[in-house]
Amino acid sequence: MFMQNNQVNDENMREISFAEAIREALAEEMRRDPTVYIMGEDVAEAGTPFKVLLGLVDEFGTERVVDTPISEAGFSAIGVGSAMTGMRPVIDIMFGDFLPLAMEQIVNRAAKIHYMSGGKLRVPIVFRTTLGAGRRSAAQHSQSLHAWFSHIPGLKVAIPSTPYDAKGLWKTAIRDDSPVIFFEDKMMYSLKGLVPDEEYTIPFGLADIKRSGKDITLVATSSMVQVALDAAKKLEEIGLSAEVVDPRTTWPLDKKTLIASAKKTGRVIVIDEGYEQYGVTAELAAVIAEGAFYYLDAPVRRFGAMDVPVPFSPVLEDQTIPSAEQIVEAAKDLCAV
Amino acid sequence: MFMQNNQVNDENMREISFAEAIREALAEEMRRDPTVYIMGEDVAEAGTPFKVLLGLVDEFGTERVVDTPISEAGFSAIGVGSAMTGMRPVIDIMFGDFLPLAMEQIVNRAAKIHYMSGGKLRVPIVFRTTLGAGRRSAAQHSQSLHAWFSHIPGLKVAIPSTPYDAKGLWKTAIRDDSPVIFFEDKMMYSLKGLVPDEEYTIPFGLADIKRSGKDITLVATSSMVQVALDAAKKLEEIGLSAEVVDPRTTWPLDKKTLIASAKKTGRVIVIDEGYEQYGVTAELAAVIAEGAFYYLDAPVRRFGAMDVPVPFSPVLEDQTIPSAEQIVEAAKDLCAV
Amino acid sequence: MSEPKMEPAGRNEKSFEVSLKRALRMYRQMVRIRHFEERVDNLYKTAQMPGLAHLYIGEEAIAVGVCEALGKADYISSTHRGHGHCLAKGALVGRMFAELLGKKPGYCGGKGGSMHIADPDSGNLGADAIVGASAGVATGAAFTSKKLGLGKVAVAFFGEGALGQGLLYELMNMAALWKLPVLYVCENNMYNEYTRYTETTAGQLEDRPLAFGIQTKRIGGQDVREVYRTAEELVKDVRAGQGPAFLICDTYRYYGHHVGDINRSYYRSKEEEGMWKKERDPIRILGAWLTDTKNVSPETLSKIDKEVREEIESGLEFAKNAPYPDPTEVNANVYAE
Amino acid sequence: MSEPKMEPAGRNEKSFEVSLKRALRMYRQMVRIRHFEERVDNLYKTAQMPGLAHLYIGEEAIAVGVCEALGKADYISSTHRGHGHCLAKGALVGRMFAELLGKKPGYCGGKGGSMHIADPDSGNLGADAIVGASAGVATGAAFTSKKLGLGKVAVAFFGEGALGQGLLYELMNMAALWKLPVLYVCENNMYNEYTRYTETTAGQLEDRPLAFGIQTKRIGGQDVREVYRTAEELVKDVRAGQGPAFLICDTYRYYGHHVGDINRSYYRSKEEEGMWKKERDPIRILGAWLTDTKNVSPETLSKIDKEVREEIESGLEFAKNAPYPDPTEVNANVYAE
Ligand SMILES: Cc1ncc(C[n+]2csc(CCOP(=O)(O)OP(=O)(O)O)c2C)c(N)n1
Ligand SMILES: Cc1ncc(C[n+]2csc(CCOP(=O)(O)OP(=O)(O)O)c2C)c(N)n1
Ligand SMILES: [Mg+2]
Ligand SMILES: [Mg+2]
Repeated sequence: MFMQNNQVNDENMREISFAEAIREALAEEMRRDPTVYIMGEDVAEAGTPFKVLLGLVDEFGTERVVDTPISEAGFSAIGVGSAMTGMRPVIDIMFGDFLPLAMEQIVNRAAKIHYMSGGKLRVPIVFRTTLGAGRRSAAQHSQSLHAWFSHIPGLKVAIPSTPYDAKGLWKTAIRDDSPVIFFEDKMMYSLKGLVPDEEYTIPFGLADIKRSGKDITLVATSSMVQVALDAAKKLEEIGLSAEVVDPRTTWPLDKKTLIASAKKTGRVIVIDEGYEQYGVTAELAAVIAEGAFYYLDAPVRRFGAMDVPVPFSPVLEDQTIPSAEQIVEAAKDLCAV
Repeated sequence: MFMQNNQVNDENMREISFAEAIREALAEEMRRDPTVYIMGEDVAEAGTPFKVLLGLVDEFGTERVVDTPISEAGFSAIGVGSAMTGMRPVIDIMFGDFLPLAMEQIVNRAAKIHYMSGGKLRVPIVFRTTLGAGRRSAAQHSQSLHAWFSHIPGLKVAIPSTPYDAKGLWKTAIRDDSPVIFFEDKMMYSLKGLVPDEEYTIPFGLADIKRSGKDITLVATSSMVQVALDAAKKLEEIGLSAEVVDPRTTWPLDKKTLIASAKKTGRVIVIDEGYEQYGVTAELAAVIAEGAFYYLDAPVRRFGAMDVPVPFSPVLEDQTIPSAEQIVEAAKDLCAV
Repeated sequence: MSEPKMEPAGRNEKSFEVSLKRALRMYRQMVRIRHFEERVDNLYKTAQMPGLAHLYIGEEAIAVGVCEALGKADYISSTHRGHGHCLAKGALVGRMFAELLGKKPGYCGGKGGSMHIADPDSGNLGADAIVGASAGVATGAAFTSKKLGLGKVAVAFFGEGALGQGLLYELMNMAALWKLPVLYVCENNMYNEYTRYTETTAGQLEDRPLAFGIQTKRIGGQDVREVYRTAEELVKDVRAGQGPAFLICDTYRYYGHHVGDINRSYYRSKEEEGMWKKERDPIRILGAWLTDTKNVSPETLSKIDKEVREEIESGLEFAKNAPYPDPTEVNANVYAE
Repeated sequence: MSEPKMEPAGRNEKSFEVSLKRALRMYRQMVRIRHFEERVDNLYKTAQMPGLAHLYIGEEAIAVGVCEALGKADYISSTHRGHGHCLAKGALVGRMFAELLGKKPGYCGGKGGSMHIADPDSGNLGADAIVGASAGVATGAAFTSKKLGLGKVAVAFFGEGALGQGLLYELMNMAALWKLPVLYVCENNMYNEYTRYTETTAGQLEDRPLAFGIQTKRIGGQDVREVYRTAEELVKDVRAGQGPAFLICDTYRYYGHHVGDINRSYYRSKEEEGMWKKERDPIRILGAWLTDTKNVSPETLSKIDKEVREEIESGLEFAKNAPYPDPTEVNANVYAE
């Protein structure tokens, strides 16, 4: 289980999985607000291929958990139009790799309509999708494309790393009046963690310190938080105290917390599962290098996914994902141990 | 006229516009190689809305300059399939803002087929498109989305700033056996510059020093090169010598030249017309901050487009594009003048 | 594909009967659009307007006839060629001009411009400059109407070029499957920019919606009474829950694709343009019917013309005198508060 | 939409006459696909295969019948459910298995896996895991064939779910306009993953291509002789320059959507599955015809079965013993040299 700073107290906590946390959040919000609905391929009886939505259709019916044809652009467009007119759609894009098909709707419409209309129209929509490699699904089912959306003004991007964060961020996403792209790591659905009994939300733009430390900062997102925590444990064994910071949303970005941690430790590694080139690690590194310039004892190091299409063969694929070992090596290097 | 390091000698040079340079490159390559063809909306008789291709259909006929329906995804797909089987398509996406429609073809197919097939299939295709605001065309016709493509392994991204570079890079793009996304700033088509009479190409991944200097480095792309040169001139007046470096391709990226310039001057500003957040400036800044860490006297400063959808009203739009004045101020600040 | 028959089989003058009051109202609306746009053309040609505009002149009967069949609460979505739709649905001339000039009292506070006018108060969900996008917005609005039982109909206006976009087919499929109350209005002005639609369209336009089991009508779009009566019938069915309908109106734009498209001879003849203006002008056709069969005096029509001109001039005066948005507005409305 | 008639009107046994030699060849091919895939299922269930696979069992007559109508130089493009197409077009069992196991001698050197097998030597342009994408690849290949006068036909295989993708309509339009030599083969196995196609498809499948003026046939897909003869006729027309054709084959997948889809009762019944296996099995149907009307002895068929089993086992042995790619391969083939 991760360290979570927003924890209430252990007595009111239950251990549930990442998938269950998401399902709970959706169910609670659908109960609360009748304009919330879910739409996508095989979201209803099948509960999506990863079974995350299983059971929602039983409570809310096919009127609010809507199976679609294989038409990502089309049902995203319907989502946008319905959000403009009073609904709060959750649009399910099964794999993050299919986002390019919905890109035009997300970027030219959802992200811009509020601004283009001078604030008159709103598009309270959430695009739910996945990221992450490691499932031997090859190049078209393993991408982590969240950097694209983080680049577009008008969108918010959530990328949780624990059941607690997933639930709290999901509830915020649905209540937000702006479009949100919600990325779930598909390798994390069975990860367990504590979640309070009572209702809670987590504000966007607030990083979470998953582990405090003083020698080096590991900024990590989504599945890479676990990798960073593993690395931190290994570093502890050799006497290095690593702080692990999870931005939780890449936009809005909690620059303050990132920079503060960097100033404190003087050494930073950023880790994210998107492609490294022009990816999330670039922004995080640039923000930190600028904001903590006079405090850094070493250059900020970046670990993204290897800059190759994700290969199928396990002996190849495994190399493409940042590992705790790589981070430990880099940390030792930066700390000159 | 810009300084261009690859210049031959002035006697063999002609002054032509950015648009003419592009047209010449395409015509020369189409003459050289019968498998090269151009396809897109209104590319033939109309020569595109910006008239850049005007006249090509007269020489090469509608068989090789092919007007299409308004089907960006569809004709991009045909381009990819034809490139896999022996053609060298130039696929014209009228405005960069329409790229999201073709994204799936570019990112899941063009960028990955060579890799996924273990090197057996190749996709020698060029997507020709535009970037840049300033034409009072509002949020859906003014974006600079080159960061997205720079993020995707398997793609190359050209982004020239002079007629000389445009012509040389275009010829390289067409001859490249990998997919290339070629971005032209739509405000630059009438810009004049010298181009040699004889044939030449410019290799990808080779930055060009548009102006030498010793106090500060301005790394700039596309239209921002002109802005950087303006700023450099103004800085000269107050005694600061600015070096202007143009990467010319964002991928492959000539990290060496960028870092070398940063090491020389110790101060860097990066300028690009894409949105600033998670944009091209982030990668350039991160690469320089890491590579020249021990040489930098101040943090790397970034100027991208303002992080808002591009507004229509001139009083608003003009604020969103980085200006020479802003760069001069930042340079003075960094150099503590 | 073959050219359409201009007088569709089964045209029956009788069935286009409309009341005098309604006819006069529609006459005034068409004249308003005509004069508004002639003013826009003039503003462009005298360099008083930023950017471009796509004129609707010649097509007025469609917007007016269709909107006459709608209630105020019904939705419309529009395109780059949207002024006519906005005015017909109830927008005010002064605020339209203000938007075109990038002024603060414009419908989008100057942020949208000609291609993005939105006026939710009159049911106008906004113009969208991406071909085909209007269909998504309206289909989504129809989804809302159905889910929330609002009883509203949503109309999407788009050109025949939009049938090149795959999005339309995805939408038609879902709209038909789910019996959404949406009316697709295809304004077939025979050209996609600078290319005749027969060069971009295989088969017959009407077969596209018919393939999805959608009720489809193809009519001449120049007689506003015919447009109104046909739209009225379709709207009735759509509102009654019979599912989507599709209305194709054959029409013609008198001016260029946009105000800067002056020399058009390479894609269409002066004779063709003259024929439409002379023989198929919607204002003349309705005017003749009013004078010939309803005993309306030419003076009555002149009076309308004069009143409209005054309205246009005073609206323009208002817009010219209106302030620009405050420069700080540039950052507002990126996210909904 | 209404369910298809399983015995299409006009079915005429006579016209499905094929030579004994051809029938035996097709029989062997179907048996090969069947046994290959049963082995794949077993590899998955015994955790010997990385990732998933989508089995083609039950649909063999389509790949075999269509490929029998093609020459070796003709192109095919395939889908996530692609093993049958690859084998039918000429792929070797051993190299197929090697790819599925992520081994070096696999068709893609282990980089592609089950969903991306490409074998240009046998005219196979590769499987693609994005629904609808195969149609783009084949249409592009047909474009090449036409432009370069190669005389080749390109066949796109895809499921009925692909008709949800707007891309298909953009492609059909251009293929029809430009008379491209492409045959679209829609394998209607009645399910898009876990949803019956009637819930995702408005109107009749065949009306979609017909709307573009494309020659269209809908047949039962279980009698390989019928598939072959129908495909042969269509291929003849397509090759002769008459433009694209569209063949819909009604069929059924015996197993789950993928190998992990074991409990299927929530979306289809055991009875339905049993009925297809018992009454409409393509191998049995051809076997019965061979024994009943061609006097082929059951022993001959058993012998084929035995030979094929040996081929499969030795292919699998080869793959199991083959080496994994060298880890350094991960960086190769991102860009073409
Ligand atoms: C997706 C997309 N592609 C291309 C364009 C550029 N473009 C603007 S208008 C237009 C032609 C539209 O033709 P049509 O739909 O018939 O409408 P019309 O202009 O005739 O009213 C094109 C290609 C665009 N705006 N959007
Ligand atoms: C664009 C896209 N959306 C969704 C998916 C996920 N997916 C994989 S197969 C499939 C169903 C395909 O159905 P069909 O086209 O009928 O082919 P079948 O699997 O029945 O052979 C889906 C939705 C995908 N691969 N691509
Ligand atoms: Mg048109
Ligand atoms: Mg299917």
